[in-house]
Amino acid sequence: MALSSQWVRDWVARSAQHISDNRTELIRLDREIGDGDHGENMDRGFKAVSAKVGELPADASPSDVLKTVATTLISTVGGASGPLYGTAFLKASQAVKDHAELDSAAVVDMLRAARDGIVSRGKAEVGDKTMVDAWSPAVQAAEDALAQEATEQQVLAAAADAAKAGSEKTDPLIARKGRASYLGERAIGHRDPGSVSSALLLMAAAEVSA
Amino acid sequence: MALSSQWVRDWVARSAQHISDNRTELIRLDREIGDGDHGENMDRGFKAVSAKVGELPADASPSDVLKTVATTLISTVGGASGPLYGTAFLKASQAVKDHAELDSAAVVDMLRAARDGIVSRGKAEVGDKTMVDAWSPAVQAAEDALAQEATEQQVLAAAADAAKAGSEKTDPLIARKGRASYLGERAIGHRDPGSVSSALLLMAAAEVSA
Amino acid sequence: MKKIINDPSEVVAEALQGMALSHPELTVATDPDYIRRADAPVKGKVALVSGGGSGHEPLHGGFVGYGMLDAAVPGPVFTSPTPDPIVDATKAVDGGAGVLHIVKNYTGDVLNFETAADLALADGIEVRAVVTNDDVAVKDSLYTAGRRGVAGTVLVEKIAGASAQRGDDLDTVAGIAEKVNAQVRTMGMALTPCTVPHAGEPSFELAEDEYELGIGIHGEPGREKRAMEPADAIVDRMMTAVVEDLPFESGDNVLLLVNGMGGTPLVELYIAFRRAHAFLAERGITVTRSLVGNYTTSLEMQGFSVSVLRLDDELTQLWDAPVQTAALRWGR
Amino acid sequence: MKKIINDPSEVVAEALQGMALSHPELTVATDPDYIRRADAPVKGKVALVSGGGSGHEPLHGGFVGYGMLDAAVPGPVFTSPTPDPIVDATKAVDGGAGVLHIVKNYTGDVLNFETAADLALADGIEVRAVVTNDDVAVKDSLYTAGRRGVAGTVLVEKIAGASAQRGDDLDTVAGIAEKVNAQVRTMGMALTPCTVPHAGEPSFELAEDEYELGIGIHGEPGREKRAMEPADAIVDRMMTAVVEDLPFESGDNVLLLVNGMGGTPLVELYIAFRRAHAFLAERGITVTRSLVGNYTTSLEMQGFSVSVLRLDDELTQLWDAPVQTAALRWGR
Ligand SMILES: Nc1ncnc2c1ncn2[C@@H]1O[C@H](COP(=O)(O)OP(=O)(O)O)[C@@H](O)[C@H]1O
Ligand SMILES: Nc1ncnc2c1ncn2[C@@H]1O[C@H](COP(=O)(O)OP(=O)(O)O)[C@@H](O)[C@H]1O
Ligand SMILES: [Mg+2]
Ligand SMILES: [Mg+2]
Ligand SMILES: [Mg+2]
Ligand SMILES: [Mg+2]
Repeated sequence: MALSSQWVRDWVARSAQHISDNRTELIRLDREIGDGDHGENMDRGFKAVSAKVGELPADASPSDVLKTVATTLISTVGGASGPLYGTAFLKASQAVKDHAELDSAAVVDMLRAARDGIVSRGKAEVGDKTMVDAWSPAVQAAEDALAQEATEQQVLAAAADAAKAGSEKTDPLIARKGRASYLGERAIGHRDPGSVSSALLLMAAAEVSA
Repeated sequence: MALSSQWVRDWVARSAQHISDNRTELIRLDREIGDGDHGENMDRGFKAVSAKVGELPADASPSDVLKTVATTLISTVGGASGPLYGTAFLKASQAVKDHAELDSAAVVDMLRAARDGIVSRGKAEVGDKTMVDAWSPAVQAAEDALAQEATEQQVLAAAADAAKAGSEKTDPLIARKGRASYLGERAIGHRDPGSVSSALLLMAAAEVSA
Repeated sequence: MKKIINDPSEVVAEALQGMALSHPELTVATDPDYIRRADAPVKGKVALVSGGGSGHEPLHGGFVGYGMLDAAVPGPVFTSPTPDPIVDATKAVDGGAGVLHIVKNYTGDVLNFETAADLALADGIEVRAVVTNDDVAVKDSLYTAGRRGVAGTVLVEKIAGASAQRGDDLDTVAGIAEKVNAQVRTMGMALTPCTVPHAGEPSFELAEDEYELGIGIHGEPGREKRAMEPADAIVDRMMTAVVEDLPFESGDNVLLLVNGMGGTPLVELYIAFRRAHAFLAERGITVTRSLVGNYTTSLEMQGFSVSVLRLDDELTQLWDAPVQTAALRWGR
Repeated sequence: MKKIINDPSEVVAEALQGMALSHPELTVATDPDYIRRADAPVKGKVALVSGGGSGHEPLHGGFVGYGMLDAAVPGPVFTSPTPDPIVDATKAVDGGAGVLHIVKNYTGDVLNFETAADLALADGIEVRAVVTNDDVAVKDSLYTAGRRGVAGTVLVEKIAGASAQRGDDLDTVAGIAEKVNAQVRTMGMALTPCTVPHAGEPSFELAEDEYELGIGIHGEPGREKRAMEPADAIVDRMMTAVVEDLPFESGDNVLLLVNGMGGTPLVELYIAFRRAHAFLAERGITVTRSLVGNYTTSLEMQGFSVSVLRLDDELTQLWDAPVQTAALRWGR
């Protein structure tokens, strides 16, 4: 069953919950190879997003909700992840502009647009130890699922699983973008915090579509 | 046998040795209820005193040697203890001005003058938890010994024992002079560092007279 | 974690309130937060706006005033500000001659200032950006996010600020800022980590006999931990990296900045300055201007950085020009 | 202990060398050590000499210059200087109008400056001494060595320095210094101890959830350890002691100084300033002048003090008068 604008709202709420539950863990990860603020940044951002989305009119389209997510993240998160996630949701919003509901194809378009937004803004490639290492396999998995005529929920579940696996694969990498890139070999053995938060967001998306 | 100017030189050398051996302990005591520099101050001072006394002509009188000790301490120790010990040795030097050798009476005069110098300069009384708590019983014991017609060495041994006992008696006191006075009741249970260095100096005096 | 704070999430807001109360010559906007000269916009003058995460004080708020910045935009501790306050500050200080953004090279700062510049431009304000990247600790910058902007940023702000104050146009001010950035090199070290208030735990761990060489200013670990050694040996290691990088050469006149990371006593900074000065003298490089103190910090971190800036007559004159800010002041 | 030093016993000497290299406007004498204005003696001007143990930087060397001190005499870390350098400095800056010694009330400082004054007098120099004792943490001063001189000393030096600079005679300058000392009160606290280089170990111990209230500036323990609490509660406690002591009263105009102990980030000092300012406002006391920063430190100690000085028109004018020193500068 195609996903409604309520699904986007649920996604936001569940994301806020996951980020809040994992705030300390994200801070810890970012302290290891960054500056220790990722959990705080994301938690501040998604708390604001929850509030803003709650103020939207009942008839807001999926695209409208996603746009509010984008602008709120841009104006509350800061750091590197703020503009990157902001761009991701902005592009996602544009990708589903004319949809009252999202079918599997639209979901894939949305995810791909988000990933492309992050890449165009941050110039990171897969293997650079960033959130792209979660998003790119997620999009790939979603596309593969769509080719198998998967439901929306199956597409999102595939994306979430792939994001989680992609995030875990950042452990042995040397970073080439973001703060962790300053550490050289010392980044090896640590997971990229942005890839973890990305996997959390995609898990939330899958969960609320079930 | 009356004490010669060589005895004063030996006293200086032994004092420098004791202070150097107890530098860390004096620092520790001063850290507890002061500012942690007493061992360093005294060690710097007595190293300088040793050097200066070594430069004196062979025929320098006991008073001459004591005066060099005084001026060197004044110009190298600093802090509270520098002027106080400086004054002590200056007054001691004046007290034995005309003596080529020091008999028991002269030794007592010398110790009393030193104590009086400290008191006049620092205005501390017995029980104020300062070096006076070592010097005053030392002078008293020396006077008592003299009344019993003690030898110079017996006078000095009595003074040293009394100084050590007096120093130990500072443990339970609240300080009324010096930095420890700022601590109020928190000074209780700690020994006054200046009383310990005073006892070391008087022990050195007794040892080299044996 | 022990800090003189109330609520960790109110640290920046409350500090700004304190700053406003103690510096009537500054105007502090809240919601969104920025600090500007009370007399801004100065008509016809190019305006300078800088900003970035908080925790580097006095950078940047302490450098707002005559002859330096027109506004500073503080983000949360160690987190770049979002575009909104940058846009607001940019609009508030634009005197019609355009605005120069001075941005330290961190992904977050660059992206947020970029967005802000786009938005300001959409409102008809001419904005140029200079991205500072003086940190030589980051090697192989082709394979990283690029070199970091650290304490050299203060020198860029002072000298470009003097250029704007004397009436130079936006191209000229931006050109001078670029020139300073191109001629300055910095290297930092830390004896202790720092603790971000909302994180509550130290940013990295260091044994009692180790130091971190090549740290940035965000409590991030450096390039390597080394066994503790005397000040002179540490300074030589840092100065070698700095001097060889540009490279600085015999005959150069330079400004030498020894910058404390926040928790280092001034006596130690002077000891480091003494050796850095001798290091340069041994190579025929003359220190003609100097600055010693806490100018670009990492909260309470103990450590310091050395920056060397090659000077010519123009840069020297602009350095000497009057400046009147909370943290840097002379000639007025 | 980790410090940016070489030999612990050379800390002061090497720091002075660094200071000399970075401040050509100062003349640094070594053996014995003192720092003086390069243009001293200023003929006909009362000269101000201060000094005390090192480790409180920028106090006192950072306050040597136009409108403030003529010379500063640094002892070893936390140890008052001996009379010799005080006498030398006194002679070197006497411009024929007499010399004012500004001495913090510690037994060592008082005794060594006394001896120096006697010796200078014997050489025909007129010397007066003002002993500062602004620390309200020391109670029952009849039963102690008396109250300590702490951060309020900076205010005495600035204001008396301005009095001397405008040409007042020795009696007047000394009177103004006494007046400032009589009108200023200070209270300090620490989150962490500090480590004297030659001692090698921290000056006291504090648990992760405790602070020391009523510390001095020598790493000596305070009057009591307390459970950690929010900044506002700590400030209220300190301000209550300060305000009730003089007492400061509704209608007073005051200078409020929030002074860092060396290792406290500026953001935290501004947070403390914010509350101290509100505390005074609630009591009808107006902050007309303020100063926030590290001015009288205890090496790398984390903590701060608050000082309040009651102002009248004359003191305000003297505070505002130009000053040009390494650490305090305005109007020139
Ligand atoms: N250029 C980039 N492209 C994609 N992702 C990036 C890039 N730079 C940083 N990131 C992501 O941002 C995360 C850090 O975000 P955050 O800690 O909030 O910001 P900051 O690094 O400014 O403190 C990293 O873990 C990484 O996943
Ligand atoms: N007023 C005084 N009278 C006598 N002795 C004093 C007085 N003040 C301090 N002292 C002695 O000086 C000692 C401290 O000396 P020191 O640590 O060298 O100097 P400071 O206290 O200046 O750091 C104290 O332990 C005490 O015995
Ligand atoms: Mg981060
Ligand atoms: Mg002491
Ligand atoms: Mg950050
Ligand atoms: Mg001392």
